[in-house]
Amino acid sequence: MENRIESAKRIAYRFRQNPLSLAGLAIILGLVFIAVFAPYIARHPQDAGYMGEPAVDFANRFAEPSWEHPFGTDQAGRDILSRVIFGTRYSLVLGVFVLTFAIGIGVPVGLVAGYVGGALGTLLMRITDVFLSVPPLVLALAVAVPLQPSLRNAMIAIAIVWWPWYARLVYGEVVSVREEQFVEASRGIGASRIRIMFREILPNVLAPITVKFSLDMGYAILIGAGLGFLGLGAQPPTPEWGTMISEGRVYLPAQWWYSTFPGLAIFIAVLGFNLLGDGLRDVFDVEVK
Amino acid sequence: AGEEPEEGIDDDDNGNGTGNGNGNGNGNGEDDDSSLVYATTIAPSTIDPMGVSDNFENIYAVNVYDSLMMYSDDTPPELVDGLVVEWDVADDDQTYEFTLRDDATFHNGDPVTADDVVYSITRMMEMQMGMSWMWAGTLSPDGVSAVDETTVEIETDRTFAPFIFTLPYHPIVNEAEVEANDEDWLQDNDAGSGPYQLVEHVRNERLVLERNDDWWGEWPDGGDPFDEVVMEIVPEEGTINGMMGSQEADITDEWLSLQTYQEIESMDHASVSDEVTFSPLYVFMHNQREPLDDVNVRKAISYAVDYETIVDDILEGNAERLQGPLPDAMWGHNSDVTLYDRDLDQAQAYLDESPYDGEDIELTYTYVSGLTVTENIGLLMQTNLAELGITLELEGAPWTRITDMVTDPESTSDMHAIYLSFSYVDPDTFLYPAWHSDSHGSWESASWYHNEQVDQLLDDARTEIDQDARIEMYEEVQELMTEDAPALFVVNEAELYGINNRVGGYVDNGLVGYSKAFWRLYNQG
Amino acid sequence: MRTQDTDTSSASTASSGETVTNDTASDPHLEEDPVLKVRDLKKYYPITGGLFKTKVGEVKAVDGVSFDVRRGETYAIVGESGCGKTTLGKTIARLHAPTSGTVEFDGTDISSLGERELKPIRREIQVVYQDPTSSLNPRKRIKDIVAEPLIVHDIGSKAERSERVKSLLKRVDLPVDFLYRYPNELSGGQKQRVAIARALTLNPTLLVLDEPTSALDVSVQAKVIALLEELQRDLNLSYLLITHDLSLTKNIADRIGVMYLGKFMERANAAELFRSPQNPYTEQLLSAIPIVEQSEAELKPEKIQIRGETPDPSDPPSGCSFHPRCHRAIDACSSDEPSLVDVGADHDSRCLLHGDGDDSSDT
Amino acid sequence: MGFKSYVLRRILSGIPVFIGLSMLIFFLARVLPGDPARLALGPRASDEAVQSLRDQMGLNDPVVVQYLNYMAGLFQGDMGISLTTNRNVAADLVYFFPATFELITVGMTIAVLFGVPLGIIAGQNKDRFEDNAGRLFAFFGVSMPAFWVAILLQLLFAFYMGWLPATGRIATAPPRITGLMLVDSLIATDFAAFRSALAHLVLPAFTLALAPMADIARMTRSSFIEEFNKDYVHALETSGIPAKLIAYKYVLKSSFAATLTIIALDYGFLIGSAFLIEIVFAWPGMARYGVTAILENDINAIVGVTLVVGLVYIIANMVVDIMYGYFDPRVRYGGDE
Amino acid sequence: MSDPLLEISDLHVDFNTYDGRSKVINGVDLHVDEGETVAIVGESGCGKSVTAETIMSMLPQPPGEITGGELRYRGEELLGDPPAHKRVKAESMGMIFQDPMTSLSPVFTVGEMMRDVLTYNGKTEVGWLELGKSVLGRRGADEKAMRERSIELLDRLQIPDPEGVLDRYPVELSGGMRQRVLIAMALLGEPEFLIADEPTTALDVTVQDQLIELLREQIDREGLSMLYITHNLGVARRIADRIYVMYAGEIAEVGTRDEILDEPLHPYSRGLIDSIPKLTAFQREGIDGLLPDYTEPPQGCRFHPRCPAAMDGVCDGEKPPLYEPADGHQVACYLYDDQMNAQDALEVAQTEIEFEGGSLDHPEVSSSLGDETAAESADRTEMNEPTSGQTDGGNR
Ligand SMILES: Nc1ncnc2c1ncn2[C@@H]1O[C@H](COP(=O)(O)OP(=O)(O)OP(=O)(O)O)[C@@H](O)[C@H]1O
Ligand SMILES: Nc1ncnc2c1ncn2[C@@H]1O[C@H](COP(=O)(O)OP(=O)(O)OP(=O)(O)O)[C@@H](O)[C@H]1O
Ligand SMILES: [Mg+2]
Ligand SMILES: [Mg+2]
Repeated sequence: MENRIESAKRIAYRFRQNPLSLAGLAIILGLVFIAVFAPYIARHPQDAGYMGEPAVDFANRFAEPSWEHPFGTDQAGRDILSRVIFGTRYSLVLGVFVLTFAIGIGVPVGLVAGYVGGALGTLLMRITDVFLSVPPLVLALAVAVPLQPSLRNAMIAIAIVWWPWYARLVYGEVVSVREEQFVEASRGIGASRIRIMFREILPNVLAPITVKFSLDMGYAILIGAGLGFLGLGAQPPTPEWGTMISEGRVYLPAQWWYSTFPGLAIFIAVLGFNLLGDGLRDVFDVEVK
Repeated sequence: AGEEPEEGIDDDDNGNGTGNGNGNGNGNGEDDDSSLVYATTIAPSTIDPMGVSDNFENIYAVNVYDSLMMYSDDTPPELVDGLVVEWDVADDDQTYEFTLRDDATFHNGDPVTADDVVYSITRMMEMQMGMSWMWAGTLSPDGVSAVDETTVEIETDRTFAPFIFTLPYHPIVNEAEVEANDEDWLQDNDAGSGPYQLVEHVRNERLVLERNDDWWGEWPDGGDPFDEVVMEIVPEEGTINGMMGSQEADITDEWLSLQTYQEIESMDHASVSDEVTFSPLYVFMHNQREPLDDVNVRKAISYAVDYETIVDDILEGNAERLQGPLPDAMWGHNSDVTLYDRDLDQAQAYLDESPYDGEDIELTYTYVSGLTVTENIGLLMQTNLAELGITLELEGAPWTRITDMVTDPESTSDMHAIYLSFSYVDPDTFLYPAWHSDSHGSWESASWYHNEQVDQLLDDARTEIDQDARIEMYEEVQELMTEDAPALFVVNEAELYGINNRVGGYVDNGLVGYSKAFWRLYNQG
Repeated sequence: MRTQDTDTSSASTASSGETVTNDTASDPHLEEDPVLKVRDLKKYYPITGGLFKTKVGEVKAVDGVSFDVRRGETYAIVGESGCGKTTLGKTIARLHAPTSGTVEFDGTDISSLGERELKPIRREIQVVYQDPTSSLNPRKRIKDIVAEPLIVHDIGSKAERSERVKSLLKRVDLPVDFLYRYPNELSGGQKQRVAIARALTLNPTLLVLDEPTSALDVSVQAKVIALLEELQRDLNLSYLLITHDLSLTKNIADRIGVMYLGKFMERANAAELFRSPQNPYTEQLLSAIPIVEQSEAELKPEKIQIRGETPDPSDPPSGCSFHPRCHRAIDACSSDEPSLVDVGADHDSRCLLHGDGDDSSDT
Repeated sequence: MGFKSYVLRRILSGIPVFIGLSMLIFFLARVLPGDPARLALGPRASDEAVQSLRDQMGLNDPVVVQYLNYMAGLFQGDMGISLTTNRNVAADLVYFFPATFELITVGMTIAVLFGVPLGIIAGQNKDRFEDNAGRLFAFFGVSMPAFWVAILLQLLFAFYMGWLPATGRIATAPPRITGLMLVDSLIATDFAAFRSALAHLVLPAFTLALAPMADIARMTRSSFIEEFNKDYVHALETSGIPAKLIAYKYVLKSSFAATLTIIALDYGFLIGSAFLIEIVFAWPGMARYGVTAILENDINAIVGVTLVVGLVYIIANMVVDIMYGYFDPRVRYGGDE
Repeated sequence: MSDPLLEISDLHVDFNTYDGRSKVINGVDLHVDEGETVAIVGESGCGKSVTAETIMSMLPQPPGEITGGELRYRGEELLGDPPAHKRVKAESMGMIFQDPMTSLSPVFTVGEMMRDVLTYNGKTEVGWLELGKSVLGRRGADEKAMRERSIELLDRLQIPDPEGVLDRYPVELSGGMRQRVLIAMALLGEPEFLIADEPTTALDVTVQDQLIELLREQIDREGLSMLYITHNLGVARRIADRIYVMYAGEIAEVGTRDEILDEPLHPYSRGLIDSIPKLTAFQREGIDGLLPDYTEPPQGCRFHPRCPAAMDGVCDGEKPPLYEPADGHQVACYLYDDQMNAQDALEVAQTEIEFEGGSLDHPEVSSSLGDETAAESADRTEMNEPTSGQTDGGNR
């Protein structure tokens, strides 16, 4: 509809005001493209364990960056560039999974605590506070231990640590939206709590959630990589970036390329999400932590 | 030697690294030459001599504490006298009598007496920590008594042929001193009589040892022994590398990566010791689960692996093939058993003999996360087994999880890559815990191997005191086992240590603790 | 609006004289069979504080209010900010549960009904809020906003609903192509029309209008009021109009209740209230109205010197809560609490100057 | 509500959070696989030895009893024995905590000392070069994985340039008094040690500070700009107060209050990063102790470290909130939630 | 006549927004004489605040941009001379803002702010050392005198317990109190010219009444000149000597208070005044339509699309000049094209508007008082007529 186009134009305008966020969008689209078409982009997909085809070439270990291996090779002679390319998949999947889970839990909790309130709300927010009282990485470490290290478990651990942030964000938003008269108006019509929470309030807190989602994608990728780095995330030979840095660190400083390039990949991915998130923050004009 | 590091930013802080012993507060830091720095990534959990268990702790223990017997630096190592000048075993094969030397004194000046020995053994058996498991079922405090000042009698609870080989790991402490202080005292002080004494322990950073001039033993004659030994704990491998480069460190531990050793090797002033001794690497196969319960499948796999690449590329030559279950540095090794080599035709032939098709077989290979060599071997095996159509999945797991997994045949993985370590210099140390059915459920027996004949032979060898008879039994065991191929006998890895060329007298005989007998080292400039 | 004969008021003035009113059915001020019958309604908000957030007091936002709204009439509540007007409106619309007292709607006491039993009542009482921006969900289209009551009450098919929404938009003089707009694409006056349309969706009987025009520009305000008047006439709606604009009530209300700190200070027929305000507070309010045309000055009481501001409702003054600001205060005002006293036909006032209100029942 | 009451309430409110946290962590740790007793005794220990140790460690009691015992012990400074160091975790923490504390304190100080002025400069030059550069820096700062930055800095400044030590905390430690090398070396008037401690601190502390610095700069910038557009700025301007005074007295105080919340948040972030940084720089602190504990399933140590981290974070938040209340009286009065 | 204190001529202000350049202020002429209080009235968004912001040089630039015009204070042109503007503002001008909630720094006490105003008023620069001292809260030697002066002023503004108020934060004060504090702050600097932008809109009638009273008193006492912005015509009547009616960034009409309120000439002013519910009567028609879109303002008179008396081919041509039917009473409307006097013009306008719009049923302007009952009955008849077709939703 015309108005749709109008508001899309408005968003596009605000977005264009901020070239950095366009850069962010470009980076993320690039990452998604790379992740989806990794087998076609990577020159040595089997080096990243693609299709379960194992390929090691110990004779060609630690080749310096060259035309054939722009990022060099690792201790098993695998092409680091290909592995970094495939690593995109893990980081994106990790981010999306973690945040989907976190939003799936955190948003309803925040909605209920914020709108229904009462003893239940207080209890929920106290639980949330407890989770928030430990820095996320540290809590994720503690949660990851009993789960045993693997990429999947790292994702679960981070997700468990993450939902309270959404609960708190949504709670704060709900508490302010709750006072808006349209919520009361809806109640005055006889709408049920569920309807009010999900049909009236939720759409109004989507903007901050979206912004936080984008910013948190970067942060989740960072934490996932951190867990991988400490050996509690994806396990070798998974070409996960953090894990690769951790593996490569052993070979510093001689094989500097091993740790450097996966790190660069993390940096770019996180930067992309941060830039985009910041742009969205401007567009939606919300402040999220 | 002893030249200034090239990149010092100031006198007190020589470039990289968690400092070094040189500038230490002991007052003798000016003389670089007399100080030996052993740099390691591992920190001790305890330095109570009755609590020590790992290599680092044992290095500390053997250097600071004497024991009744010691090992020589030969390969294979031989038993030599420690605090003992004479020992004898009675006809019952269970009663040993030890005569102590009379010139040994503890670091505080007290003489070493038979009572101290009795106390030490009692303490060991009561604390139930560290190496005490060696004597479980063999020694009890009741059986130990002081006949006189210098004579100790030990009656073991059963006939246990390897007993005498275990004694080098039993440190003797000063009863009076230990009793006078609380439990924790031994963490910052020593109560030993050994060649070195503890002067400083900064937890997780360093142990500083000082030479004991009153030691009864002999110092090396090739040069000056080191007056001070600093055991520097440097958790970062890169730092150790740097310290070796700047000559802040003299000896490294064996846990560094190949690359680091390569770099050390390339240094003018340092080299890498790469003796192949007692680090056999096995890939256990689950003998009680399909399809690996079929000996043909196990053999097929044994023939499929590209051992050459493992030795040449993954380990860069720092290893030898393992022939049968026993490393050949151990006496009793049988060098006539089959040495599996890559032979795909053979492998296929064995597979054909089994009821399985390669494509049907899916296996999980579990290795200790962080151990790159085993990870790389897994990667290689993936490729190798794929040629038989077998799918191999890799799974890294932390060590604690692996020890948990193998307690139950259900949770034990199809394949486990595990290094066996030895404790005492006796074939029993490798064979009994790994292949005897009574040992099932431990990390050493992850193949759940069961062979009545082997069980019987291993039992007999334990109660036979006669060395030659024992050797015969062990050789048969090796034959039987190689035929059964319960595991891939992959390689015997060299233990690598970086070592500065100025350090003389260094011999790696692969023995826990004794491979770093600081009293045998000297500064050769 | 102004449907009853204005003459009755003057006729009954003489008969009721100085009798003290009772807030019961016998109170002549309170009619038989009104749409809405509010009796001694109270709404207290707890104040929490201290270390453990315990209740340390309460705000008596509405403190014993009684009045009736007749069918088709406009009853106005005026008073200063914070005096409890909104709370009163919301409590009546059962957006809040009352602390005590009753609210009878069409003969049913709705003051203690649960949410489920309330649902049918919700169709009858609708609220129009002060701020048109905040009262429309910014994430919904106009058609969905207006249709929401139908969906909630599960009325009609999709097509029927859409028809109804269109006719409602027409009813409030909005073009049909607004259906697909979002609230932020509308002007204030247009938004308020949408809010009114939504309130009308379920054919209510009573509209609570909480300052429906005070956020609008005057030129727009006039048109919205005209619309409300027209709707009232056409649909026989009853209005409870909450406002602080006395001039407005003079023009559109039938009867007026003047509220101060949760209580009525004066209740009267609109014309009567402006002709002869009895309560000093009403006098002050009237005197403070800024007038636009010179001609209005004639209709205002003498200029009165006003002091002070509304006191903290959680800690109201003793005696007559207005006494610290009252230009007629006497000594007794700080200790004795006045009650509503009948001062004329359909007119009562709460002031000690009217004589003692000893046996009043509305305390 | 007075300031004192606000402070008291804020402090008390930390207690249930801490108790909740202790429960969470404790029960989390109980589901760890592996028998701590066996881990303690090593793989070759006998079953009897393991059982007797289990009894001794109270591992055979119901979990609730274990928790209560643990909490009772906690108040007496007993946090159980670490499996890896064989010492009481409390003693270990006392030993390792100062190193981490020194690191994060210096890191946070750097972050604030650089972040706030950077933010102000950017905010005052909105949309000009300084601002754009600052924004870019902020994006880079928060996007770089700390452990990667650590490796890069190490490569550059330690391995290639050789300017700074790659790892460790100090060359020669002064006598331990506070456990803070900077302080201890000053107490011992050992300036060489002080320099060495400082040299060792530079890389890890800067690495740690980078992301919070960027974040603080960003927050300061935006709150500075936001505050500048507030009515009261105009009101003060028209009252004739000089612009500089408005900027650095009025606006700064208000915007700093907003920055404070981000500082509290970043403090948590920073503690988290310490777990990565201490590994790379071989910093002998609590975080590295914690990572070792985690890798070795050292339950008591894991619980202890997590609790201490939680406690530090709770206290940091508390301090920040109290400062917030001091800077912005609205918080005290509007008070809750 | 001597020079006016403040004079704006042909002011143009544009804003750059995403949907184009909006020409908000379009040739405003305005002056305030010494000792005079002038009100600007008009609906929300008509440009009142932008005008004030221009005078106080607080227009956000960008997006705002002054594209033309002059601003003279005591004859000194300020728009082209920012330093002079800054100086004049600091020395001679003061401002009272609309929202008392946000116009005081929330993090300093009232006393601290007042002290700074007294200490630094008129200074444009302050050294870092001095700044540091001020931040640390160092008290000067004249602290006591300042405090007394503040207390005296607060007292004059009828603030109870002025001593106590000095040590309190704005949050601890009620809205009316804050507004008084704001006035006190504006007066502290002893300005000679004051701008007040809707200072009482957020307040209750009684409080508003008190404040206007107080403000009047202070103005008279100090002999100040004031520009008072409001959309409440009743307030304008109480405070202003002269009133400017503003519509869509243009001055529609200007005259004395009584001229504007009792005899409005411009159709817009008349519509506006009629829309207000009054004690006498209340016209419910309002004005059709909305403020125009500033990016594409109507040609000619910006009001003509909504004007019931609009003349095709005239009103949509050139922007109407200011006609002056009566001395000092100026109106920008082509209805007053011929040089007639006010009374005649009014009558013409009356018929024109009735003719064109058909619904602008205004009681005789010149007749002093509408009979109440008559007005009421008029209401009633009015109401009985169908009101369909009236909509302010004409933005199509
Ligand atoms: N939810 C609430 N909790 C606590 N106190 C409240 C709540 N809502 C209102 N109050 C208090 O009750 C009193 C009356 O409030 P109410 O909103 O009814 O006043 P009002 O007359 O509508 O004022 P206004 O004209 O400003 O809208 C006020 O003192 C207010 O602070
Ligand atoms: N900073 C700005 N950026 C863009 N447009 C602006 C800005 N400030 C004002 N405007 C536009 O200028 C026009 C006039 O605004 P102004 O604030 O002067 O209105 P006003 O008459 O003061 O209204 P109100 O009575 O609501 O305060 C409005 O259309 C507004 O959108
Ligand atoms: Mg209200
Ligand atoms: Mg304005």
